[in-house]
Amino acid sequence: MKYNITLKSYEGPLDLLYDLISKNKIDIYEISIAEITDQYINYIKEMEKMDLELTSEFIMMASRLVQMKSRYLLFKKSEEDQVDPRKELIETLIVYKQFKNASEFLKSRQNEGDKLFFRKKEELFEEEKIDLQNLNIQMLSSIFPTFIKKEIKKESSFPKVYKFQTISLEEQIDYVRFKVNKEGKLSFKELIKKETKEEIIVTFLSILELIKANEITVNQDTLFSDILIKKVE
Amino acid sequence: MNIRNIIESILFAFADPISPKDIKNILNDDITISDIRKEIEFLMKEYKKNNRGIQIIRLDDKYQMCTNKEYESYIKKILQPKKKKTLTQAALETLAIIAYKQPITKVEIEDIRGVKSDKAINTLIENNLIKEAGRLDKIGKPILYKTTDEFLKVFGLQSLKDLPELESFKEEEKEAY
Amino acid sequence: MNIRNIIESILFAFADPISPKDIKNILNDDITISDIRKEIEFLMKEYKKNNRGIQIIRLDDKYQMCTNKEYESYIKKILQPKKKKTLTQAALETLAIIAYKQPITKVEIEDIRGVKSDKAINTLIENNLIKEAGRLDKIGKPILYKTTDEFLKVFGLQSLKDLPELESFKEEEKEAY
Repeated sequence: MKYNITLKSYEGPLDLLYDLISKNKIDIYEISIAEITDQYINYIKEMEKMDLELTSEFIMMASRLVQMKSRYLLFKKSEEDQVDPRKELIETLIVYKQFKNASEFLKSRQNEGDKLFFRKKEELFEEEKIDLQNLNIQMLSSIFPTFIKKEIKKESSFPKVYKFQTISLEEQIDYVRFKVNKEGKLSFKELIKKETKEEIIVTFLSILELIKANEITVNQDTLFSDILIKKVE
Repeated sequence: MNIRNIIESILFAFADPISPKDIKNILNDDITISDIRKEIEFLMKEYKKNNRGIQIIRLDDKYQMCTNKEYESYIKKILQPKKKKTLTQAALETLAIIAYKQPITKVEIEDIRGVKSDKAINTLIENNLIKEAGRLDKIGKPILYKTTDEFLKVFGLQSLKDLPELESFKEEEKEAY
Repeated sequence: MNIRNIIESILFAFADPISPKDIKNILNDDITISDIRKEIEFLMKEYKKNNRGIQIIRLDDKYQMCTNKEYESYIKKILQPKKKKTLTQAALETLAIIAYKQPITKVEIEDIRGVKSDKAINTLIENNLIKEAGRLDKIGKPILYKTTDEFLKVFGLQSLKDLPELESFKEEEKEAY
């Protein structure tokens, strides 16, 4: 009998045998041991050539088949106390086939649950006055269970489009204070990075706040000229 | 106050499958477990009857609140689509064996499949589809495996009884699905 | 199919406050925003009238589904609050995720952690370890979070580049399924 199977990988010897039988449209109970053994052995030779993974299970099955084939030659159906040498294999295959079909059933339903959406559990805890003293970076990097690490390694799943927040006055005051403390004195222009109207206004307001707080003094030579900012010592 | 409404709020807040027994512990009341079950079944039916946006599903002896699956297409638009899980043939075969023969050991699974199944078992555990169900009292104390609530949820089953008879898979009906 | 029921399932699944405008975008229907508002108000009243376990509350022009306040004592029993003097595991986990994945939204954090993380995020904001970093341009305009300078200070880092590499793990995912 000619057979022609594309060289695909099988889950194991039973998977391969089962496939050979169904490709040949043979009733499992009527397996021709000689034929199926030849086909099986031819197949695993092909696997070897193609460098497909040939596990010990495939090889063991091959020797089991060869043994069965020789025992079958001596087997006489007429003698009642003789057990058909194929019996054990046939039974194994029938059980395997049942579960293989059952797995097809599961496969057909494996996205069934995706149609339902569940809420996430609420998390309730109360934190009293928190002491931030004992924190260290190892606590952060070691906290991940493996699954979280996997998540983090993956790229974020949707493209990020940012709408930048407006610069807050508080942030800008901090920034101006930081610059003045560092430089001692500097000009207004040096504080402006993006030159948006918003940035200029917020920066100007920050300066007013800092003057009020007596942290800086300012000087302007002429109208519309750059403002010089100095730290109050 | 009404027990049914309290149960509804517990189902909503708990967000995981919860058993009538656990609900009884919370209520701390004279109500029996079977009455709690009745109240939940009443709610289930009521939601279903009116085709509400919310439904209660049963997972073995537990219950969980979720969206009505009819509205999946809308919900998908707001929530990130679930990661599609596609189990390999090896994992599906192993899962089918465990589903029907649980509790079962690795060796028994391997006898049926004819191949080593460690990797498939690990995959199933990682995906919370199976879990350990104790150990067999024989040499080596092999681990027994059984399916989880998550298994029922993923495959849209109320209980293991919803699985088709194993016998039915004897027929040559691969095309049936 | 009925718009009111679809809205109910959206409110349930979204779990955070959502505006009628966002709901309209999901429905993609001829329905007006004011009709959506009416449907929600109808649901609100119905829940309230029957003193159901679930209620819908209004926050500004947004709506959110939550448990009925009356049953809070029961809910507290299932979701036992933990008292802690240092950052809880929950807050640390959340902080770690933000540190490594910033900027990131609450929903993304929750997807990774598998639980609602509002409380943890609030704690981190209160302690000035994280702050808002703009908003994402999608439904609900979710806030993006990033770590603060204070975060660097508390953990003794000069910059985010000093965060330790996450311990490498085997990339077995391809075979996993």
